[in-house]
Amino acid sequence: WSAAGDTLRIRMEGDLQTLDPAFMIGGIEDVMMRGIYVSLNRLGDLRQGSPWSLWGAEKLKLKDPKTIAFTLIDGLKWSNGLGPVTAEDVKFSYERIADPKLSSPWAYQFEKLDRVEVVDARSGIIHLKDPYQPIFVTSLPYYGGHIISRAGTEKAGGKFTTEPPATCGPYLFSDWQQKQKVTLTANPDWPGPKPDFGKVEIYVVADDQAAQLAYEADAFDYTKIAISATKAVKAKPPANTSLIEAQSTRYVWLTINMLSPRLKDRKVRQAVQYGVDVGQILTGVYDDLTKRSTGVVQPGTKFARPSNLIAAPDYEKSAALLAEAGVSDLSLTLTVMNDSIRTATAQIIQASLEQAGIKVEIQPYDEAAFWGVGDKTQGDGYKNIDLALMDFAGGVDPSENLVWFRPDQIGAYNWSGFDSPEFETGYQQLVAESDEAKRIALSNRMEDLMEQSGGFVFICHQPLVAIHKTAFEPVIYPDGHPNPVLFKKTA
Amino acid sequence: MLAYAVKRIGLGLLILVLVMVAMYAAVFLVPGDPATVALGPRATPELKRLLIERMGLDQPVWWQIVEFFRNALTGNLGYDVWSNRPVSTLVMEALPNTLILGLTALAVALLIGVPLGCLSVMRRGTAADAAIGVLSVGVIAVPSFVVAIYSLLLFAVTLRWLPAIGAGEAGDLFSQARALVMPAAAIALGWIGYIARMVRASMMEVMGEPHIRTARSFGLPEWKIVSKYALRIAIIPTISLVAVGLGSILSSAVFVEAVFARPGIGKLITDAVSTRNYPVVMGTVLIMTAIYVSITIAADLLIARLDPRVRDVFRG
Amino acid sequence: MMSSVAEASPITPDRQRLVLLRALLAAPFTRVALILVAGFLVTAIFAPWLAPYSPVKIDVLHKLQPPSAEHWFGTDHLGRDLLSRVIYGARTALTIAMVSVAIAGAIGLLLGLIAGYGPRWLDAILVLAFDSMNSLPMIMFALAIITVLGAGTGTLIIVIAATSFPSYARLIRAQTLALKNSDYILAERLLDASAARIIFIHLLPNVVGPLIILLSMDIPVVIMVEAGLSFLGLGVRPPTPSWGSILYDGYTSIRSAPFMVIFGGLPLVLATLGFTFLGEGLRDYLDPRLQLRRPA
Amino acid sequence: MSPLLAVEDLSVSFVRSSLLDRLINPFPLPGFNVVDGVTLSLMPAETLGLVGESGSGKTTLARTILGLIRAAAGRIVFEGRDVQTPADFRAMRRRSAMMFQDPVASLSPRLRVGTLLTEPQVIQGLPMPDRRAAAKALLALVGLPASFVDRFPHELSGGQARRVGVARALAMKPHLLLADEPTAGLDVSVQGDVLNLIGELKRELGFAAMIVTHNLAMIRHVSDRLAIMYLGRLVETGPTQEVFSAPLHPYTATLIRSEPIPDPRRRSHKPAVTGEIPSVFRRPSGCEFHTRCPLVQSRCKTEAPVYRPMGAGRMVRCHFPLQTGGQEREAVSRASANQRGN
Amino acid sequence: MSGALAASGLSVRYETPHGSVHALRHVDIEAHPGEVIGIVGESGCGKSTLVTALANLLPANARIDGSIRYNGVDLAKLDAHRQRLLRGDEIALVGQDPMTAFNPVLTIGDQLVDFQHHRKDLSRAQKRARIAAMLGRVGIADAERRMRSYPHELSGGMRQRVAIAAALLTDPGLLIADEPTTALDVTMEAQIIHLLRELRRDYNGIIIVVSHHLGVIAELCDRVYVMYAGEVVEGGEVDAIFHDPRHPYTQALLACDPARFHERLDRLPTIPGALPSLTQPPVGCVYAPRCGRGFAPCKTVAPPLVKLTACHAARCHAVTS
Ligand SMILES: Nc1ncnc2c1ncn2[C@@H]1O[C@H](COP(=O)(O)OP(=O)(O)OP(=O)(O)O)[C@@H](O)[C@H]1O
Ligand SMILES: Nc1ncnc2c1ncn2[C@@H]1O[C@H](COP(=O)(O)OP(=O)(O)OP(=O)(O)O)[C@@H](O)[C@H]1O
Ligand SMILES: [Mg+2]
Ligand SMILES: [Mg+2]
Repeated sequence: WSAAGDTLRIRMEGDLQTLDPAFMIGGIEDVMMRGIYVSLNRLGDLRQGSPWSLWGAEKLKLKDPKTIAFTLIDGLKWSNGLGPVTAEDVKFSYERIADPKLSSPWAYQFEKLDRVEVVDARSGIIHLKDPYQPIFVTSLPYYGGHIISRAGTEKAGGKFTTEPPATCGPYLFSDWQQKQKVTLTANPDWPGPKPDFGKVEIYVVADDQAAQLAYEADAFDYTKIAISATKAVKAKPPANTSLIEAQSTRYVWLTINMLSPRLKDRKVRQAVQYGVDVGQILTGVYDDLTKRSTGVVQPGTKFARPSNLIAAPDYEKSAALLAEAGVSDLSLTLTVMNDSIRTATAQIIQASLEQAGIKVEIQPYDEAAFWGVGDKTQGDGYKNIDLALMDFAGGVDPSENLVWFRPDQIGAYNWSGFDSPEFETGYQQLVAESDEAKRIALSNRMEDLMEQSGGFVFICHQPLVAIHKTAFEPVIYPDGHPNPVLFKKTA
Repeated sequence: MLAYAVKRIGLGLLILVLVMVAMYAAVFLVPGDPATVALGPRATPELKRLLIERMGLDQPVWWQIVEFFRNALTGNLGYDVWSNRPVSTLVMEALPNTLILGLTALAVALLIGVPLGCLSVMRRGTAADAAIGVLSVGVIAVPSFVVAIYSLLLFAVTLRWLPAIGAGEAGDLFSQARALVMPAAAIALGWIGYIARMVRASMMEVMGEPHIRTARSFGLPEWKIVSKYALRIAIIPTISLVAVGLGSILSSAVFVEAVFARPGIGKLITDAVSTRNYPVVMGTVLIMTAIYVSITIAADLLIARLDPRVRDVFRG
Repeated sequence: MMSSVAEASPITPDRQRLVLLRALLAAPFTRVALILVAGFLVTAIFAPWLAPYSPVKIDVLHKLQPPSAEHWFGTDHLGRDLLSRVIYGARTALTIAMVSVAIAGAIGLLLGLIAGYGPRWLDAILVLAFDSMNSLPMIMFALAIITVLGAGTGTLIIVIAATSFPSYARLIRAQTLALKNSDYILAERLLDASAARIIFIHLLPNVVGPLIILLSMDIPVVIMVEAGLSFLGLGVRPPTPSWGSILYDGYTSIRSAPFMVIFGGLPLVLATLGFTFLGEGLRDYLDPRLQLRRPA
Repeated sequence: MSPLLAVEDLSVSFVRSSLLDRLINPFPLPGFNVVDGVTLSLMPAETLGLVGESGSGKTTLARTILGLIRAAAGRIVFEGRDVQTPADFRAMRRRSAMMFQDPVASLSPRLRVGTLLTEPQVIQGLPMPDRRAAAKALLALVGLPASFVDRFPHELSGGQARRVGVARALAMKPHLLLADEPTAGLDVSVQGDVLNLIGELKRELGFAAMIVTHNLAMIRHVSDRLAIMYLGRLVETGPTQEVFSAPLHPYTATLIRSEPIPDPRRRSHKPAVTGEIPSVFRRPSGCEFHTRCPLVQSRCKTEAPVYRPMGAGRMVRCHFPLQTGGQEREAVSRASANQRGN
Repeated sequence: MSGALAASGLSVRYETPHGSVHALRHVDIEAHPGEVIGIVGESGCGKSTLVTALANLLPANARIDGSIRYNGVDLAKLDAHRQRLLRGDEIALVGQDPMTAFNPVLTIGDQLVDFQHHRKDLSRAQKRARIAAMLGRVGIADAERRMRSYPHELSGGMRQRVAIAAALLTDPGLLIADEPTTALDVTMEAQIIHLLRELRRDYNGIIIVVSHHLGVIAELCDRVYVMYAGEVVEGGEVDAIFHDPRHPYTQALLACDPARFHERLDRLPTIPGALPSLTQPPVGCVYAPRCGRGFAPCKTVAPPLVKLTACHAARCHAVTS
């Protein structure tokens, strides 16, 4: 019934859609895939800075910036009697996802992959087109890095969704009740270290309030909770419960669109930058559970920029800039998704810009419609956005977060219309560079460019709050989702 | 009777077609695509296109509609854009939960609401009537999520009598029934008030009719007059109301289903709409409309059973 | 000429109306309902004078404060005064409800009359359209309208009006059908009255009474629909206060600050009581079957 | 002199099956004739009484004549012209008027008496400098106080509403008045009032009237001719006095005998007729009255009698009219002797 | 069981938003077993109010004064439960409108079984057998099938006969028929009158027949009360009322009936003037404003009930015994 036993019950916000790593949708499915598939390496808990370590490989080495050698651990075996897991399978998995013909959304993770060379049954060499430092933390331990069975997949016609032809991870996918529950049971053939729990039940509960109540009613052992509930839980935690407070990789910023006719003038954009009181957002929306971000890179990590250029609101400066630009009665719309956190943030932005003399009207959209607003394939609407409150789930490596602001992303995800050649070259250098100091300098410079353009107000990286039974210690990946395989019972 | 049935079914089919046409028009208007919703910035243009093609949205709208109905005729409602599972399977997994929930809630609401309505008619003008009135109208306005959350707190967290979430273990009727209690109650509460009020109103009307005076003039006891002579007639408008209500319960149970994490049609359809998973939207709407239409037909037949005057119209 | 019939009763229409009002006020429930409704209307109209604070003044340092002398209803998740928001929310809620119900009522009235009095084929088409509208899923419909028109109070009113007019139209149609062959309509046809004249002068005033009652009883229902749409994020544009959005905001902090749901929900409950009992009172006194009998 | 109104072989049927029914069902229910083969005529300034029991189709016939219900067969001739198209009916309606069975219900309930009274003129587009004054003049004409202009129909008593109905009907000086049960639901005294009023106006304006009723006691005083209807068919017509003194059709005879007499000394001891009134839905075979006729013969059950002239402007639909054969006369007098008391 | 009925000083007023409607004022009537009493008067004069008061079925807005003694018991003093027990057992009421008197969704048989609920000694089958017998007596053929019919499947005349049968089933001591034939056609009216007359022969209770149709009253009743504007203005043996009416109203009423004239009249006789308002009834004689023979005290002093013979009385200043 509880974590003290052999069953671990964790709650996720949504149901799985597909178990094909190439097409999986979100972290939710990855939680299951982390159990049923194997990747060459794995990450540690984000609170420890997510260090990577070996997992499905007994050896994984960067031989030179463009070649990585690996050897699979011995005894990995496919379910369904498809034999041992081989380097051939690794080659198939990586090259499949990188193949543009497959149109995998995750292809970019293997953008730099040239090919995988099979050396023998268990070892091979990954050849990159260009040096790509981040591969160990961005690609290999995640979805894209999960190894699937070549024989099985080919037999299934090259694609599958919810019924993987074969798995090889520590758990077997044993039961699925749609939109309710997924059950994983220990794989008896798993050669690696035996996970602490023989059975993992993953419950689908979309609503945070309900999930917290269900946790308190002992329906599961691990759940994320609403940010707004954190204070109360901290003050009076449920019995035998620990609270996890961390920063997720999801970064939030305010887009100021320089393509908008109202914001063509950089001074006007800067006026907006000076007019947003981020501190109020942190307090009002995030209960001060998170710090202000200095860019898209998570604060407190080594790549983080030391500080924002405009670190505090300055309404006078803002007004002065407007006057300088000869603009009065500035009235802007703020495009925002319609959930409670985002609209609360928008309202604070609205209120603080009001103080700077800028009128803001909030325009909420449902998620799907929101993305359509800035999509150039839907027409010229993207040039008309004034302000947009945006957030992306980022990665560990700065390149993963900076990639969306390249010039070619204008009209896709770069809603600021930020078009900087220096940023583009910087990006190319950043992914090729292996020297960490240089990479830090590069990424900081790129964030400076962003801020100077007047196109961005960096707000924060969203906090991650979860509660779990003290009987075990969870491991959470930087994407905010747990890896149940690595949960450790506390003695 | 047969002619009537054929006519009603024909009309029902027409409604289905119209609803689906309207749905396709809405899809045409509503922006957004599943890939972007699901993947945000990771959605590549190629993938978007792939999914749009998979959903057939690149075809002319009229063609999509024709295709949809052609497939629907063969029992194929399309495929989930991501998992590629047949929509009919998705619906069939969610539908029983919702139907059971909706029917239980309605049954509870009727079992409590109708007697309450009768009681307030029998005690009309007294404090009991007033109390029932205020309670039943007041309860209509209490949002079901409030009921849901507080009953969760009480019965699941504090007392631990009932499971907090889910629809119960598959195949275990007892656990399913236990899981049904709170969500059904949360939905039923407002309906109790609504039905009590409705029954009272139509009963008051009936009580003024001459045949009630006839029954009185024969000294029949008041409870018998209310429960047999008046209720048979007064319940008729309530049936139409409940029929329409069941339709709306099925799709509006979303909040309650969300709080109790019960997989159901309401959630299926809202999720599908918000993720622009159009095949699921279309298939589900088709089935829900068909159910809605059938419920109204069933209600009409039930009314015909209860009211011989109407019955004769059908015979004719 | 002939023996003229003496005037039997001195009841003038105006006096009758007065009498009606007095009768309406005599029923205790209706009196309370009238007070409630009037109270809400006054609150809505005089919100700026009644509200102690600005409803949009954010004060993140004092968010989710429980009720106190300073903030009678406490503060919301952004530190705004809840009482002020509830007061201004009455304005939004009542505006949306009354305007959308009025629009839906007007459309329903017109289409219902046309369906009921017009030719059979037109009736068939309209009824089919009403039924189809009724079975359309609200969210999809709301989304479609909202994306075309943009979120906001106006759109919300359109969404609600568009989804609720079919049931009014059906009611009016049924009534029109019942009246269509009534003697006075036949009499008018014999006088060669045009269809428009019959519809607007003779049918309309006779079907509109029950509709108004129904509309008044539907006002709280619409307020709840607005609340429901707020939940789906399709409600009014923030930071406009509305009872629906207050409830929605309250839900997210229902554990830590239950007073938000309570104070957000209470006016809704009271408004429901007020409008429902007012409608019922009106019905009891206006229903032709209960029409005050003319004393001999 | 040519008749003002002639109705020839008029039938009205209410179709019971809908269009869709007929599409689907190869054997649809036949429509049933509520009015069946009615032939009658009305001279200018004449008063015709149309008498029959409830449901015999009197109202339907009157409404059909004015085109409110479409006839299934037959011809309507008004002032010598065939009335066929809607335009014909409209022209006819301008020269005729109708009083409805229910006086209050035929007045639009939300309009005031003043408005109602002047509606005909407004619709016809007649110039009317002062609507209120015109209404008051009309009220005076029918003997109602001028203050009634502001009343609503439901504030009128039955008799008062009747008077308003008369004023409305006669406002346009019609040539023909169709009065459907003009005294139903009225007390005897008020009934007298209304009939006297109609009679007086008739003498003044010279219109012809068809008065539909089932009140024999009343109609004998106001009509020149009588038409008796049974189950949608005319069974007898003739001058009023003659019909009353010597009815030809057994049904007419029973009707006259059934009327209770307000004199306790002349109680009738047996009902003149027994049995239920059949419905038009299931019209009896042969003569439709055979199920209740005291003089029924076997021929009556199978063969439908034709409507034939009996001299002196009388018509009858009966195989064995009461005056003709000696045998029948005897039978009837015997029957009468049994049924009349004292 | 049957006994005498006597109402004395009976007044009923209805409270309405317009004020009180004095629908019945100081009415005295009596009836003895075996008698058929007629109540006649113009529409709205309070006939239904009177008999409804007798059956204790007045609507909620009615206020009643005076006493109704049935079989020596004052009905007004009984509690609600005892009154209910009396209804449908001792007192039965046949309503004005046969079309709406029965519940439309229950079969005739079902309702008639329920109406015999006082007969706890009978089984359901026995009750049905009684119904069948009674339906036969009121001239409804095929009783078994009719019991399974719904009200709308019967014609108006049949429904009225079923209503009478229902009343008779309870063996009432007092049978009230409020306008039993008004809604029917002449031929059917004659049939119902005949039926009631037949029933009288072996029925030993009181029958009260209400009608505004003088012919019906003349055909059926032993004694008649004439009502005008809420008052009984004259009462007496049927022959006396029709052949020796004393009250000017009775005389005028009889004179107005066109059925009394066999020769065609050019002008029908009428009573000039209109009914007085029952909200503010005249202080003096209610008929004074319309009375041709009125003299000074009529307008101010309410006339006394003048006893003319043993059972003939009129409320008029002009009559003398
Ligand atoms: N619109 C209609 N549809 C179907 N049947 C109808 C319709 N109108 C009348 N009838 C039927 O036609 C028959 C004749 O009706 P009508 O009203 O003409 O009779 P009536 O002689 O005027 O009777 P009454 O004396 O009761 O007014 C009745 O059986 C009635 O039920
Ligand atoms: N419930 C009531 N409330 C108010 N007034 C009423 C009520 N019932 C009857 N009246 C009035 O009381 C008076 C007497 O009505 P009642 O029904 O007794 O007359 P009636 O002689 O039976 O008339 P009718 O011949 O039309 O049946 C009428 O003026 C009527 O309007
Ligand atoms: Mg008629
Ligand atoms: Mg009466």
